[in-house]
Amino acid sequence: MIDILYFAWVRERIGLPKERVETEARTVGDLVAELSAREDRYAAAFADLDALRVALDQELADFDAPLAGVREVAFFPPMTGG
Amino acid sequence: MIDILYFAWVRERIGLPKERVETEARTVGDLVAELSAREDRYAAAFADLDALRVALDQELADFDAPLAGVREVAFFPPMTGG
Amino acid sequence: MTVIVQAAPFEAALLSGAGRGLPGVGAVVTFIGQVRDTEGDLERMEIEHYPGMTERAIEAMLAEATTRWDLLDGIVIHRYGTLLPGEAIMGVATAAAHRAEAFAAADFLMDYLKSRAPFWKKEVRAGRMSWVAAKDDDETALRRW
Amino acid sequence: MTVIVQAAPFEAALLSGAGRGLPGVGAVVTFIGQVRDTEGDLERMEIEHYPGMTERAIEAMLAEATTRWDLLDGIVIHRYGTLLPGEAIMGVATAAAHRAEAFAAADFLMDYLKSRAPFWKKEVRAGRMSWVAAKDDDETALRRW
Repeated sequence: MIDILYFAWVRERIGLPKERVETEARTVGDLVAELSAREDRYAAAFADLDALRVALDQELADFDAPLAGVREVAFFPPMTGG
Repeated sequence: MIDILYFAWVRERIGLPKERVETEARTVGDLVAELSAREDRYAAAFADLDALRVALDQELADFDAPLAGVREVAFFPPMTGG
Repeated sequence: MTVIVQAAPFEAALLSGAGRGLPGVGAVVTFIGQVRDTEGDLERMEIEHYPGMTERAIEAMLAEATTRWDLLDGIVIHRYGTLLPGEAIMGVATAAAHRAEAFAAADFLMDYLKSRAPFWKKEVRAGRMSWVAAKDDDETALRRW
Repeated sequence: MTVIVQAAPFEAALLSGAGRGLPGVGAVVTFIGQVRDTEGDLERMEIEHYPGMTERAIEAMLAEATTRWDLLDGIVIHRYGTLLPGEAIMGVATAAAHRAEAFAAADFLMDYLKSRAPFWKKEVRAGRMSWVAAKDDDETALRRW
């Protein structure tokens, strides 16, 4: 089981801030493909990966990073702090 | 008549903060020569002009600047503000 | 070193107190970023963040800045939630022996907060909401360091 | 724009208030320089200045910074007289639309205050007085601008 968090317009597009999923995905990319196949709102949110960032257990990561041992995945647009 | 002000170690070396002098000096350099000729303490203070700065009517100037119309001359070491 | 992430407004005095009482401090730089209303139609700003990751990310930046510029103290405050025009969004303070270090560290922290701290800004203008887009410049700025 | 030259201590709040109430302000940078006692033997610092020229020189720097970086507000406070270790010597605040301008203007003002504002510092250590020498670096720093 893995927790998936969504922020900003990713959260709005998918329609929820957080969900727990059962997945066999080996990498972030695999997980994205799995979610996108589920429903249009996921496909829409993940349509342009260049516009997205991902964090694994609260550390920024790449889309080809492995998910082994990861408990929390977060998807969000580029940050606009400061 | 011209007011001459001294600051920091120039003031200490010459022994006074301010004096009013009658002078025919055409440039700052001339004035320095005139003062240096007066007494040792002036000669000591003006020994190394590279270590000195001059302001004419409260604006930084060069040692070859003309004194015509100037009412206040100030001699001091490089500034250490901030 | 202090990291504060809160919804409530903060006092600027919290920042200017950086390094207080430490004898080696010769320079304290503070930065405050506030909500601008350039077009005259901004109703409010809504800031979302990623609790947990936010604090971790900022702590990592502060640790990095501390090492690189020998900071004697560093403070980062960042708000989330609803902010009105003129309100302070965030603040940074750096205390070091010398000016150059304090300035560089504050500048570095700001660059990193802009694009490595998980905050997202949304603007509400005339009742319409829109997410603030990240600037390419923000990403380029990181390459300075 | 505000220039304050005084013997008395000042409140940091005076600086962080730069640009308050101006809707275009997005960034406020403050700098405070304070007396350091690195060797542990500094009794006090004595700062002499040139009344009249000091204010003129600082006003000219602020005017220059305002033009070059589109400052919306700028404040310079500089003390003279006797200062103890840990006390604030001077402060600068700049308010601008954007961060880069506020940072650059504050940095510029500091460089100019160091070698173009008529202040002279004297240190008293173990009862012995010595004038602080200007650094070649300070002069070099001006060429950045």
